[in-house]
Amino acid sequence: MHIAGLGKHGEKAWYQYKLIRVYNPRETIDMLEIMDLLVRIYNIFFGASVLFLIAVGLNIIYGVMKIVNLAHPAFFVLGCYTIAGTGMGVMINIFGSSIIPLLITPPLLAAFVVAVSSLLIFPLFLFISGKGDEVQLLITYGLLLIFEDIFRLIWGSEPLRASQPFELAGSLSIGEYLIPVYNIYVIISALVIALILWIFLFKSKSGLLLRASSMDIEMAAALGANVKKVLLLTVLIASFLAGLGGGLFIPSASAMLGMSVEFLVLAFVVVVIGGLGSFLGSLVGAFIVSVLRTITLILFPELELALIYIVAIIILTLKPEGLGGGKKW
Amino acid sequence: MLKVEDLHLRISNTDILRGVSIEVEKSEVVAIIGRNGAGKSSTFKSIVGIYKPSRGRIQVDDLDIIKLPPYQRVAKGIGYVPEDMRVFPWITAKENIYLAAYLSKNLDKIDDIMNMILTIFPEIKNFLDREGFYLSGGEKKMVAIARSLATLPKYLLLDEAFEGLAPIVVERFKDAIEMIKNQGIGVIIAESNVVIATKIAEKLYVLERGETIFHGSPSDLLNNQEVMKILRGS
Amino acid sequence: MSKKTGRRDFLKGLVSGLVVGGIAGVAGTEIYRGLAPPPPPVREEIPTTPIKAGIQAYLTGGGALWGKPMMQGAILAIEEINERGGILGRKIEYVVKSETSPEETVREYRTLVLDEKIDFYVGLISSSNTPAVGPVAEELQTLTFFVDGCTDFLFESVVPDPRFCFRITNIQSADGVAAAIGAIKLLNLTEKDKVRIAHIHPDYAYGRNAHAHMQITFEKVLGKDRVEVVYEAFPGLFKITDFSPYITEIIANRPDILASSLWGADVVNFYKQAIGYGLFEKMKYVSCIAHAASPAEAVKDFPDGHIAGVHANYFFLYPEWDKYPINKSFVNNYYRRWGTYPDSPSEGAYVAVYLYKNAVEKAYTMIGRFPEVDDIIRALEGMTIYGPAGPIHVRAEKPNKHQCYKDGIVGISKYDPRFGFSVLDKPIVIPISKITVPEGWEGTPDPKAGTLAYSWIRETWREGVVPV
Amino acid sequence: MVERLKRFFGDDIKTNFIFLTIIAILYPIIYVFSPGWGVVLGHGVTWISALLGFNLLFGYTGLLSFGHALFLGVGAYTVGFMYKYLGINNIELHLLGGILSSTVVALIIGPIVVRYTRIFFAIFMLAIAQILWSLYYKFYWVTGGTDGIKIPRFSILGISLEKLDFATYHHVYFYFVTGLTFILVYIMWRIINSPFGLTLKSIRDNETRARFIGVDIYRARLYAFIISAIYASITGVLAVNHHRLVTPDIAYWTTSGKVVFATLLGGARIFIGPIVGSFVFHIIESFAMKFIYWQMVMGILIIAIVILMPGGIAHLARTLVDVVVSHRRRGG
Repeated sequence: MHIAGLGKHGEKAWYQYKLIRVYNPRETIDMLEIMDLLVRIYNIFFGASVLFLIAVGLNIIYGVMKIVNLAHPAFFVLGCYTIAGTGMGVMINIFGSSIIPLLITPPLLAAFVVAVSSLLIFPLFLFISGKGDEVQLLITYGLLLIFEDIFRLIWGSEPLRASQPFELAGSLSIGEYLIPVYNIYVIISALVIALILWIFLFKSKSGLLLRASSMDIEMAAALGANVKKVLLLTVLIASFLAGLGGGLFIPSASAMLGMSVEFLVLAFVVVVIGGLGSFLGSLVGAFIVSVLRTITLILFPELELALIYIVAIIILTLKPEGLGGGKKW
Repeated sequence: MLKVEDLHLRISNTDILRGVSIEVEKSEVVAIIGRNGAGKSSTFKSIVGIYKPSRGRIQVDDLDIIKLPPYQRVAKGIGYVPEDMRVFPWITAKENIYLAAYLSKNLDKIDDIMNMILTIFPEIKNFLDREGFYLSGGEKKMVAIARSLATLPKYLLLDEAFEGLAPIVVERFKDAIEMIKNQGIGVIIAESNVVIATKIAEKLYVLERGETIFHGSPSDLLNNQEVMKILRGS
Repeated sequence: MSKKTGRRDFLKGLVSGLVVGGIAGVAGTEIYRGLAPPPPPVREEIPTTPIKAGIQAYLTGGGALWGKPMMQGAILAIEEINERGGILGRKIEYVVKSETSPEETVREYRTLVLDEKIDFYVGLISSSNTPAVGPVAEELQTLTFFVDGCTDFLFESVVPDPRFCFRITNIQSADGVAAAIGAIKLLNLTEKDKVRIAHIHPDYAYGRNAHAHMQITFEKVLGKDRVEVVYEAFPGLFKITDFSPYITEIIANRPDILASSLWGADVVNFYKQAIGYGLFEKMKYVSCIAHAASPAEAVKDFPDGHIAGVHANYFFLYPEWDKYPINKSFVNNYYRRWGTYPDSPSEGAYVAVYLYKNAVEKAYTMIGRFPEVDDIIRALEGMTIYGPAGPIHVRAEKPNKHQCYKDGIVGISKYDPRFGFSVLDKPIVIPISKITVPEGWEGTPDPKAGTLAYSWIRETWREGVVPV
Repeated sequence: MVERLKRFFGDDIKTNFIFLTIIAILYPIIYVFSPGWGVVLGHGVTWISALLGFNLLFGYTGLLSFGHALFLGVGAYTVGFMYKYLGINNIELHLLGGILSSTVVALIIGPIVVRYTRIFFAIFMLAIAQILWSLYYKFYWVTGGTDGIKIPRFSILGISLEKLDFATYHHVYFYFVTGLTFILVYIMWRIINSPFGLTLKSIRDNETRARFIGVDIYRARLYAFIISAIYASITGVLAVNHHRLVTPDIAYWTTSGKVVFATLLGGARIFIGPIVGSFVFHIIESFAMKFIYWQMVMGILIIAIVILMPGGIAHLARTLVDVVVSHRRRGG
């Protein structure tokens, strides 16, 4: 059998694969099934990492400011666009194709850009903190719409990619399996970010202030906390994390208009499952949503989206504060 | 001296305060008496800066603080213990105190502060590492006062300090207030119970419908039938 | 009656003669010489007011890879016509609106007709949108050229007897069938004992149709018991940015081929991520559509050696430029105007505008005044013109009345350093008459797949025989 | 005089009827000049029912539902299924079906969700709405997925409208819906000014006190929830008969956002608010859609309106009357 244009490596793999299937079915299949499972788990971790990076910022903002920030995923997408639209090109000009700087600098650049941009809309956050839920929902929804068109205005309407790090990092072959190295990098980075964030929140003075403010910001103020500074810190941290997430995520996907809303829907479920305003909840929730998505894709694809909402509702009914322990962070 | 003059406050078209005036010296215990809704808590919240009065003056040692945001008033020496204590529930008692010291930039003196607190409330040592949520009412009260003391205030506002406490515990707190007073701190207590107030305070103010209708010594008050009648609510 | 038969005979000759041999056979120096003779001298005053065209295209989101070239194709045609003095001396103006979800697309369409008062309409990519707009177009009685939105449902069940709607692109069944036949021929699948197939298609009319038509073709041509479906997934259109869970599932089920109709941003995301998982080395990817639009962006470094479909429509390298100058000049003009190479949606929109022009001129020669909508429609029905992709014919009778037909083309993906992106190599041309429901066929749509083409293939094709 | 004027601008049933009558008189005139804006008015009148229902829950009961698209979706898909599987296109049967199915849905989820308030209620409603949305979206062979279900023109009392031309059909639709809206407005007015309505308001203003004086809060909220659901589903039924297309969009959370915004724009807590809001919202939306960057225009408008006009149009009108009257009095 002739396969046109496969390239040497490809053709070899194609034949190898056929040979294994034909001559040694029993043993290899067991091994392969284990591998399938491992790759699925690996995928779950990747999905959870991305969701965590979005949801944790959403949670921090809700925790301290009591705002369900519908525009938060737009921060994440702004990070994506910063890199896919501009940043990656700049980085490649500077670093060429050396992989390490291309892995590290884009997320940091994105985080910086997003955090600085969040300063511009900070007065709006200041305005809505303490206002009614409906006002907060509408204004952050308005922001989400504006962000979408800002992306279009600056970077155009076509999907943008920044896949160089993804491609340069290549794939790791385990047996006959290939898994992209970049995704491993994302998982590890998310873990490191979670760890640093945990240390900040639970071991630092500012972290203590943030946690106390999330419990009772008025009292924190009566004890001498500058509320504006606390809120600023909150928005900066949340947007920094979102930018970091966007910069990390984008090389493995493409920046697309309308992405914010897709992520909002998922991040929102993460937050509901994990518990509003809970750090631990973001981790738990991200993981659960990722597992649910993978399972439904295998077993009942029709329920892919419904199932995560059903789980969210069950958790809301049984434990309205979420699985992450609610106010405890 | 903490001096409140002619304070007016309006919240959503309702007059909450209509000319409240209070004076507190250092090392003095003053009580503000009034029925529920008379405006005691609102007066406190106006002094702390949670509410923005429409008219009037608030001075700490001849310095006008009415324009300052709450966190700057703390630096000027206003300490506040709200009615429901509002001890942060998910951090430990120690962290509550520690945070207050950090916020008022007294972290370098944290050892002295802890000493002072432990002399006034030795019991606190037993539950320093317990989270606020798991403290009993009396314990919460101690932590709330200790937390406020950690900001090294000149004037301490205690809203309903003795509400819901057993008589023995009330005695315990009376001693504590005495000790705080002896540190040179002016203590203002909002209280609806006339008996307790007259026992603790050297000077009394009576609020009714957002107005100061009486000020003077405990014996003056007990002799003033008119005011006592209002306070009894008849 | 005799007139009808005459036309049908003529068409038969046309389709089998011109269409099959058209690509090599026809040469013309001037773009678009319709079949009609040049117009006679003016008999009645032609208004000088401009003709107004409405264009509706995806301008944002995952569909922009298609919407933008479509808009550019239409604008290029309008500018060319205006440069040469317009249609019968009338210049064309245009308004652009954006294509989004069905509901909003319909609303924008209404605005174009009711407020902008357009004379004709060119637009739409999505198969969700054409069935939504189609009935509205009939109701508002506006001459409407759908560039794409190729679902068989449109002219089979939604608007079975259209007056005002026309559709330029090849019908979906032709698209899916062409890709499957291309795969069978190019990958020599007939030599295999058993073929394991996985499917991934966007979750709406187009993806569902593509799934059905590719599957039935494989089953018919290879034999039902030699085909095994191991995995099927229908991710939402432009809803997924991370395809890794799908990719893992596909690989885990070990198919020989992966049949797919992902398009726009979806296909870009999918293949980029799939490379990382080594998907392309484990199976053959059979796409009916990946190379059809914005190839420079959509399939920049697409792996070599897979089945590259172009929506059974057009790829700018074919018909070969030296043998078919119409295509060469179109590619040149388009590149000069927009800086990119034309693709299936731009060719479609371009042809749509010229169809309108030719129909107006043809009607004018017959009635001697600037034609009304009905005259234009009469002129359009059964018309054949030469577009960049070769001859294109407007069907006049049911089923699929007002659907346009041209030969399908499928090839193998190959990176071309001249262009810097993946192109279509070793193309095979699949005569449209062999893969689509013939005019006048009286069957009923298949209850499961919902299309006539499905029934037609199931009932009339001989199992185990490659029809082309 | 002043009091009467003020009442007229807020809490008088006559104002609502006069407003609707003016729109109904203007409609054919506007349609002649621009059929597009006529269609926009059609949207406006269609949405009044849902906004009234939402306002009963939000403005009068204090429950912010961020998932009202749920009931619009129920109404819409009831119509879709009735046509697709039973071939029914009688609008009166559609309305009946919508009311029945939304009552059933409200009875199933209501007892659970009305236990929650504030943001939890909002989230709960959102999550449930999203479940139904994803079912509409994913079960392609039943619901048509994103392609939706196409329905023909409806018939009234067995009279088919299929043969009418476009303009006539739209007029028939508009006046049918306007007539229906008069009835719906009147019923809602009676509900809000009944003892039940006062109960709701007392719960909104002070839940603890209401409980103290012996109000069965749970039951009152549940009833309000069901009424609200029915009103929203009526808009669902009408809206898809207007578009003649049932798609999951109508059940998506952005639709819920529209409901919230339109109500706030008109003025929550004020009876006429949703009625004014429905028209103004659709006018604003159509205006924004004329721009290429319409999302940005819409976003800026939302933010500006929420910040500058927190009480909505009805509140603004009332304040203006206040100012003018007091100014005149001082001047005279």
